[in-house]
Amino acid sequence: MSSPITTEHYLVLSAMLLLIGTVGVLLRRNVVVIMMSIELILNAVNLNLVAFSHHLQQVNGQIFAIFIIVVAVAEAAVGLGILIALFRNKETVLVDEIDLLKW
Amino acid sequence: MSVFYTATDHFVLLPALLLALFGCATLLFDFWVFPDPKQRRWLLMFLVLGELFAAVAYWRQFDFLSSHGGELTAFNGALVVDHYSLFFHSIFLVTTLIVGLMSYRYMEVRDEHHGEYYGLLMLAQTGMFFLASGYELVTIFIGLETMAVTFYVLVGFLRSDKRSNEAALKYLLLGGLSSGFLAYGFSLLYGLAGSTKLVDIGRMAASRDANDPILLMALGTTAVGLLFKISAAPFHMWAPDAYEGAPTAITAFLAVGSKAASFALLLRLMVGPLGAARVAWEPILVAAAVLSIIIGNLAAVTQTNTKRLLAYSGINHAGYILLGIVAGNPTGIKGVLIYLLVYTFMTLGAFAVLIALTRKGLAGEDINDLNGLMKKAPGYGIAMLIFLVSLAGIPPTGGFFGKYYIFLSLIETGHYSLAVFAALFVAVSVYYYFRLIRAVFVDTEEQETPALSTSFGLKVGLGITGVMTLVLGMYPEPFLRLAQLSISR
Amino acid sequence: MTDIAFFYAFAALTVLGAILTVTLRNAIHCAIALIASLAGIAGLYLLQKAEFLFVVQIMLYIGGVMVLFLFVIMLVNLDGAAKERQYHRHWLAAVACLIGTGAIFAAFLHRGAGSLKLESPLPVVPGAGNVETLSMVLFREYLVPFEVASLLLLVAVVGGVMMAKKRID
Amino acid sequence: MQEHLLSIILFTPLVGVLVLMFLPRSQKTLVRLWANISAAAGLLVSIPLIVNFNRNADGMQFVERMEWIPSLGVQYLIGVDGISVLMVMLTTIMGFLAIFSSWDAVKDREKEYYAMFLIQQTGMIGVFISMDFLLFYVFWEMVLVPMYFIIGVWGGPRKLYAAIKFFLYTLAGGVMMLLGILTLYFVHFGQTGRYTFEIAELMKLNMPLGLQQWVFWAFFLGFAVKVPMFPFHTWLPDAHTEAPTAGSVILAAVLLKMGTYGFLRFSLPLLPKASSDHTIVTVLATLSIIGILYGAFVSLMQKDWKKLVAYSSVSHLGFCTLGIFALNQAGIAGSVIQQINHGISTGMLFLVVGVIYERRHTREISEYGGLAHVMPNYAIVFAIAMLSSAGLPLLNGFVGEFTILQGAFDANKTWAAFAVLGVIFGAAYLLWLYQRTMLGEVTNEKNKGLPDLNWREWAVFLPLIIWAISIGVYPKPYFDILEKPVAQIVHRVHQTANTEAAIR
Amino acid sequence: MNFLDLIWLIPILPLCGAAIMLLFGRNLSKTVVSIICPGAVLGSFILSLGAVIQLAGLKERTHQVVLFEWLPQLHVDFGYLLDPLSSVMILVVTGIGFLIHVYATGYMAHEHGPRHGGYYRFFGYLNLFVFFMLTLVLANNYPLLFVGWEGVGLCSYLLIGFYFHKKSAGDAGKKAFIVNRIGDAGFILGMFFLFQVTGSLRFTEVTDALRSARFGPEVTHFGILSLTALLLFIGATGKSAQLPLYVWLPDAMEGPTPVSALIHAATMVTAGVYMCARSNALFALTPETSHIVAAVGACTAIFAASIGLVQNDIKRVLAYSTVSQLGYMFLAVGVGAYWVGVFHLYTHAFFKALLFLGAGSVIHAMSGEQDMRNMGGLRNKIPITFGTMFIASLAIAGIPGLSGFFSKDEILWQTWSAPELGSKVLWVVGFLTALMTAFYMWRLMFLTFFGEPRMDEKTKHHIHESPKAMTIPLMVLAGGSVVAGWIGMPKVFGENGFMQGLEHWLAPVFESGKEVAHAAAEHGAAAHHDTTMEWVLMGVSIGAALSGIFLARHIYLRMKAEDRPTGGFIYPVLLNKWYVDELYDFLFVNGLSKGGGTLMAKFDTNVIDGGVNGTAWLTRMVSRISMWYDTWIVDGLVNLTAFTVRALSFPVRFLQTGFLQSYALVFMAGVLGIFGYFWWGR
Repeated sequence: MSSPITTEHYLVLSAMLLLIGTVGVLLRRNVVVIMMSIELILNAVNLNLVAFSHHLQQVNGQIFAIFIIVVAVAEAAVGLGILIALFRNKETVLVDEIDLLKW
Repeated sequence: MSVFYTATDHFVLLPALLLALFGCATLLFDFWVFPDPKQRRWLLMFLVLGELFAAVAYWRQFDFLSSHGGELTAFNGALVVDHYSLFFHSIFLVTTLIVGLMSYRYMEVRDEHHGEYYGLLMLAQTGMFFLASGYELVTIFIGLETMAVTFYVLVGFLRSDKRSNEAALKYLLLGGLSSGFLAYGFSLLYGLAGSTKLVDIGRMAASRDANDPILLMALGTTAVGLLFKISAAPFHMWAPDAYEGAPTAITAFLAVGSKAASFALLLRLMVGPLGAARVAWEPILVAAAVLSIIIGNLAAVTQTNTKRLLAYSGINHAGYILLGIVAGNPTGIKGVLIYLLVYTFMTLGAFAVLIALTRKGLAGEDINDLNGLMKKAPGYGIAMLIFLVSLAGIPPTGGFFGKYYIFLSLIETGHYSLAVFAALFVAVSVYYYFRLIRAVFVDTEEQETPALSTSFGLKVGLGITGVMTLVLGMYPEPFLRLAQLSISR
Repeated sequence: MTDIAFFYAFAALTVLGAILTVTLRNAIHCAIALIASLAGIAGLYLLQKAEFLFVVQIMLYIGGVMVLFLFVIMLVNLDGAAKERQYHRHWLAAVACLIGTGAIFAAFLHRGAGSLKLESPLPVVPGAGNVETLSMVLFREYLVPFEVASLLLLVAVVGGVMMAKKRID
Repeated sequence: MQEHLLSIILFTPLVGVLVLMFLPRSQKTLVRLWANISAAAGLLVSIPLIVNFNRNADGMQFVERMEWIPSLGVQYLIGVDGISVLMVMLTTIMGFLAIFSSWDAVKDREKEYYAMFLIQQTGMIGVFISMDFLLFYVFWEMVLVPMYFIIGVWGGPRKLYAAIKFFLYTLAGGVMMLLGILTLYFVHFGQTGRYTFEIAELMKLNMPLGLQQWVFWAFFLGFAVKVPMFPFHTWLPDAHTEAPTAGSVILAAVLLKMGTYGFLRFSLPLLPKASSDHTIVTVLATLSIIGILYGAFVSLMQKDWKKLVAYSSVSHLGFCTLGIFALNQAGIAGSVIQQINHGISTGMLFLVVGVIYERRHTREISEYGGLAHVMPNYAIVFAIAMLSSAGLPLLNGFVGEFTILQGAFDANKTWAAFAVLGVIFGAAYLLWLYQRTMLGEVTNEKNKGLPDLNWREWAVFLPLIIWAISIGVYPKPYFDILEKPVAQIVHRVHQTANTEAAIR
Repeated sequence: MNFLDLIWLIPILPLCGAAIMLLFGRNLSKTVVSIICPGAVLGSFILSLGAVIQLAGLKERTHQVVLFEWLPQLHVDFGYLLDPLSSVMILVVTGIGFLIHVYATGYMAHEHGPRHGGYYRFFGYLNLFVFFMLTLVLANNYPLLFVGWEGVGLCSYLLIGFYFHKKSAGDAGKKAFIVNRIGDAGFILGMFFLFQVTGSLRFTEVTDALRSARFGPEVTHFGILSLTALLLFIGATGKSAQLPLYVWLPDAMEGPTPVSALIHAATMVTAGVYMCARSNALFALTPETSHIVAAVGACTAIFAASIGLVQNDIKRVLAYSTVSQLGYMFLAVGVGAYWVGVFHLYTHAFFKALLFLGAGSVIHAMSGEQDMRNMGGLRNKIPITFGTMFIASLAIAGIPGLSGFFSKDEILWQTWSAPELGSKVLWVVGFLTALMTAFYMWRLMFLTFFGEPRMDEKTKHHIHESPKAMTIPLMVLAGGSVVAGWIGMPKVFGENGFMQGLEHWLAPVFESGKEVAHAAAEHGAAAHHDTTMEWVLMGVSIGAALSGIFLARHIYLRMKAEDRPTGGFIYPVLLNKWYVDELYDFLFVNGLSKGGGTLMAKFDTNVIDGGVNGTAWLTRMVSRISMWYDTWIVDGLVNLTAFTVRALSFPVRFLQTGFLQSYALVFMAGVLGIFGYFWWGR
């Protein structure tokens, strides 16, 4: 079976997703959106893994992807917890207003 | 495939199991038994006990390796215990123990003394375990993330302190970004090798051209993720902020434990499986090392916050350690190990003094807060002197031997210009370390401040680190042997 | 051919959703766009015979994580934030940097297109279903990470709770 | 006892520090007393060394060898030859006098002060007796820290600047030297397959000239900063000026000698080809001569008493290095003797400044004048110190300078001609200083009632004066003790140069 | 008692005296001091006398005592050598030294420093000086000679600056020391050359080596030996105040008068002559250098004498006179007549010491006044002083029968008869100097002792003859000034063991000089026996002396009443009445303010002193530049580095803006960097 959709297609898509995620991290001021962007990046990784997994006819990649999801979940949970704690103290979710620590 | 879970597996995993067990137990006990913050000091006993058990387990492993030689692999090669990993495990163990010992008074002062704290310390250590012992990408990654996520929490542990929140958030967001890159790199490595095992990846890297674009992509993104963890420039930006905002004990833990664990991984990856691609990564590490040394030193020069200063100093040290990896020969690797060992003690010690400075209503983070320390508490003053002199790399302290090994390896491998560069920046670093020394010894306190917040644990920690810093400088032989043992396969 | 159609459809959904996630003003809209994107990815999983992952993506990610996000968004009340400037001040530099990175990534992928070719296409192993194979491999080869993941989640729970809970004392 | 004599000498001050740490801070007299006892003990235990030293034997004596870091090939290897013996004696004597002279001068934080001096004492002795390069380096750097504190805590108004400047300069040089050491280490490994830092082993190396030159310059940076040779000297006036009296004394008398000692012990024997290389010798000699003249010129213009003395050190040390790079028996032997002389005379000059500084708390030359009326004994002591520094015959300075000049003359007549000019200027700035401070009318009211030297000050000066005169009148024992080791160095340098020439 | 083996004790005795004075002198009474110090010198004198007498009995007339090895690198001992030359010197030093010590006990009786310590210290220094001087002359090698050489310089410094509360005294002392040091530099280099050529620095060995070795012209004619000799001579010019390094000596008169007598007339300043005489073997080998020595000596002689013509300070006249007489000695050495140089040294010691002591006595009587214009008519008030100084003045002027005549005449004769081309010119110079010497000395005498008293009433009232302690040495020296020359009479007076005693005595030391001189030119030897010429020249020089004296008498005794109605002396008036000769005319034609002598004096202050000051200024400039260089360039570079580090620190620090996304941007820049490197760098 030679599908015209090759692994490279997925790689390109993954790279695009990675880039878009990075764009979000770099540009958006809203912390929540930045966290979502990180989710995007991790999903890009997953896309890669699944594509390779398919390519190699293995399931190892998929298992890796599951772990990535776990990590994403954990980071999101902790991140949102931290955000709430911060929000309690500072009443803002805009990153460029969070600049007590500098220089 | 027939045997699912062997005795070897158990033997290898045992320390991690113990740590996790005691960590979880601490979490549980905190909920049930110690409602009063004062009593929570007892939870430290869990940590100490856990570490003791783990130490015994490590000792058994060491014993086994010494008699049988080689290494132990477990879980189909997912975990490895060799002298190398044991070396790092002991660093983690000592670090966690000392951080635990010197924490409780500090956390009480900061009104955030919770049982979770000790549990999280141990869970972070468990994560580190997998960084040093993991021999498979998924294990490594999940270990790394366990450590990282724990640190996010720990950095933000002072919930009511805006700075702590901010530090945690910054660390988390940048950490997430870097984890993404690291994971991306790992995924490419997996795709190229068709396996997540480092052995296969090594085979793959050896068989492929070093200029293979996908391999380079994998290498680049992996390097980014790891350089971030060791806070090497230009991926260091989180460090000063996270260090400053975090509770000082956690800063120490972050500066030492996290960095050592990441170096354990970086060294294992770069010199082991990716060693074949040395031509590709060496210039990157050189650049990162040089940048780290420059930025770490320059930024520290005018710094007035001690924790930030030590953060920059940590960046600088990361640069030096990277140079050992750049040299890459046995001397260099031994140098990395010795340097990390020394770095552990001297940095922990320096932070211990800072912890003692943190009193009710006094952050103790400004350089001026060190003023007159020698008069106020000569023991602490002398200890600080030892640590700072060691950080500056002046004999007869351990710091000298760390730097010495780095120079040694650079010269041995013909990196003369790097050696000269590194040597020159030693002088720059002296400039700011001695500013601290000057504060401790020469300057006088302007107004009377409350007594230092010391505790038995802190004193023990200070004693261990101080003595070890000196011993490493005056009689490093046993440790050199250990390092030698660690790199011999 | 359906493969192609589905691929491009899901890919479009994914990319579009992603773009919207990072551009939309209102955080809730962003979250919804992200859900769309994640759904697209889930579809792509399906295309690649990763059924288990498909389910995980839908249930855990879209059902769990995103709800968490939405919950937080509600909690911290981002209405004010939505009216603010959305992009960082140094957006130009960031964009330049990103374009550069993107270009280089593209170049690398383009150049490396051939290097992924396997010597011989692997035979498709029929046999056991995806979930079954997955579990076999997971519990045999990835037992350690699996256990550690539980620790990770424990930390996340403890940490999340600890961070989010109000101070009592 | 005999076989561990050097270790005993080395660690006596350190033991003193250990005990000192347990003395109560408030018992100031006790602290002082104990520090003096420790220093005196350090001096006493070093006397058997000079008594039992066999001046007719080749090579090292009192050698002690112990593995220290076997995996690096580092040993605890100490021993002395004639040069080292003299340096050790200089250290113990000057160290004791420096501590003794601080009795009244230091009034706060005595405990730390004396501890620093004693630690430094160990470091300095260690430098002079280490026969293992790494051990040497460890001691070399170890000396820096106490000196930093001595200047930085008990110094003058700009003490911190001076202290860190001192530290940075010497450290930067030292690190470069370390790189040189490591290069040698690896070359040795490459040639013999054995890792060692033992100097005797490293001397067996056969290195090509190019490599030797590189290593030489690395060493040069380390030693030249310490000496200090001409372009690296600027830390010295600051450090000297700001240091407390005893600190200046030790700095001038012993610390600077570490640099010249380094040249003698390491640069010349280990890198004979580079050391006899025409370009290097010319550069070094030129720098020395510039240093001689430059130090003298700058001294002429100083308004600060102590700074003047400090700059005079630059000039005198120029003689020492010139003697070394004359590369002949007279030059090197003269250089070593001049190093001791400089220790004595400049030490005395700093003590002289210290005496008056203690009374008046200013070092501006213009503040003084006519002190000879008020303090006649002081004036006599100062005169002797000044004359010994200016190289008046029958005092110590002459013997050294003259022998160095002879060596320089043998090596190159032009050098001698220029160096002789330094003798002239040397007299000029010192006499002018003497005239401005001691002679004339007492112009400043504040100087009218100054007390003359007390017995403790006399006790410090008297041994130095006697020493100065004894060297000036009968320097033969010093030459005798130096003959063998210097001959060895000269032989080594010239042998290599000759074989080199023969091959060409 | 074997005095010869005790010669080491000769210098040690004064050293002990000095040590006692400097260590314990504060607690001793003046009487004790006055006994110990002259006593020590007297002891030395007795020892010297004994040793010299025993030396005469020895066959080879040299004796060495080596105490211990001193500078092994140069194979130099701490050893003493007694031979005819040094025997003359030690007798002069101890003998005249003793007299001056005795004189000083009287002279310094009222003079002590602001604190009462001055007296003992003065004698301590004086004894120390004698020690060094004896070391100088007794040394058996050059470096040890140099010890004394430097030591006497030091004592000179200390004694000139004895009135250290006077700034001028301190300045003068410093000047003396530094100018001497310049000479010393030459001396040191000269020694090294000598060591290189001969392989030794012991006098005996050097002399043997130079005499036995056959040096080619490449080393003797403008060669290395010429250079060596020249360098040694430069050393001598410094110590013996020759052109151009003489400037310190007139200033040195700031010191107490006994010091001037002892150091700046009788002993120390002659050390250069002694050293050149000691090195006669070397100078004999190097004719060019000898010419230079002779020329410099002659020039100095006339130059200093011309300045002496117009000086008003009594001690300054004597100082220039000393310089001038030293020039004579070098003239003698330069023409190869070494023994004559030593002869003049020896006679000069007597009469010049006497003149200084007499001047001291005058000053003593005048309550410290030194300007001759304020003196006059003292001869009756202080007759002993006058009498003795009268004898000395006759001696220095060259009146036959007195010591100065014999030595000076011998110098002029030796110059005339020297084989070299320019010797006649040198003779003319020497002759003119003799004329001027007589003139200025007698000018001094007439202004001081004759004519009307010109001092104010108060001073006049105080005038009194000096105490015995001062007058007795004067008388002894006066005796010496008369008879000292009798052992060196010209051969034309008849050859006789006693009359040419000195020449014979010194012959072993200088035989080489003669040898070479004889070998170099036979006709010179022939000229030596031209007795007629010798008589003629003797007559000419006597005439010069007499005319000088009478000229002075005319001007300063006779003309005074007529031509100085207002009390000031105006030379144009003198000039209009008396046209004497070209020199006289030239010297006084435009009066004192524009006179030639003044010109010379001006030259002295502006050019020579200016040169010294200019050097000082240059030195100051150089040192200022050096310091500037130090602070701004060397330090500046370092500070610049430090500043750069600090300056760079800020941008690096402020990169840390606190904004998360800036961090992420840097992060991405790093990523871009890595991939950029991968793409382009590889």
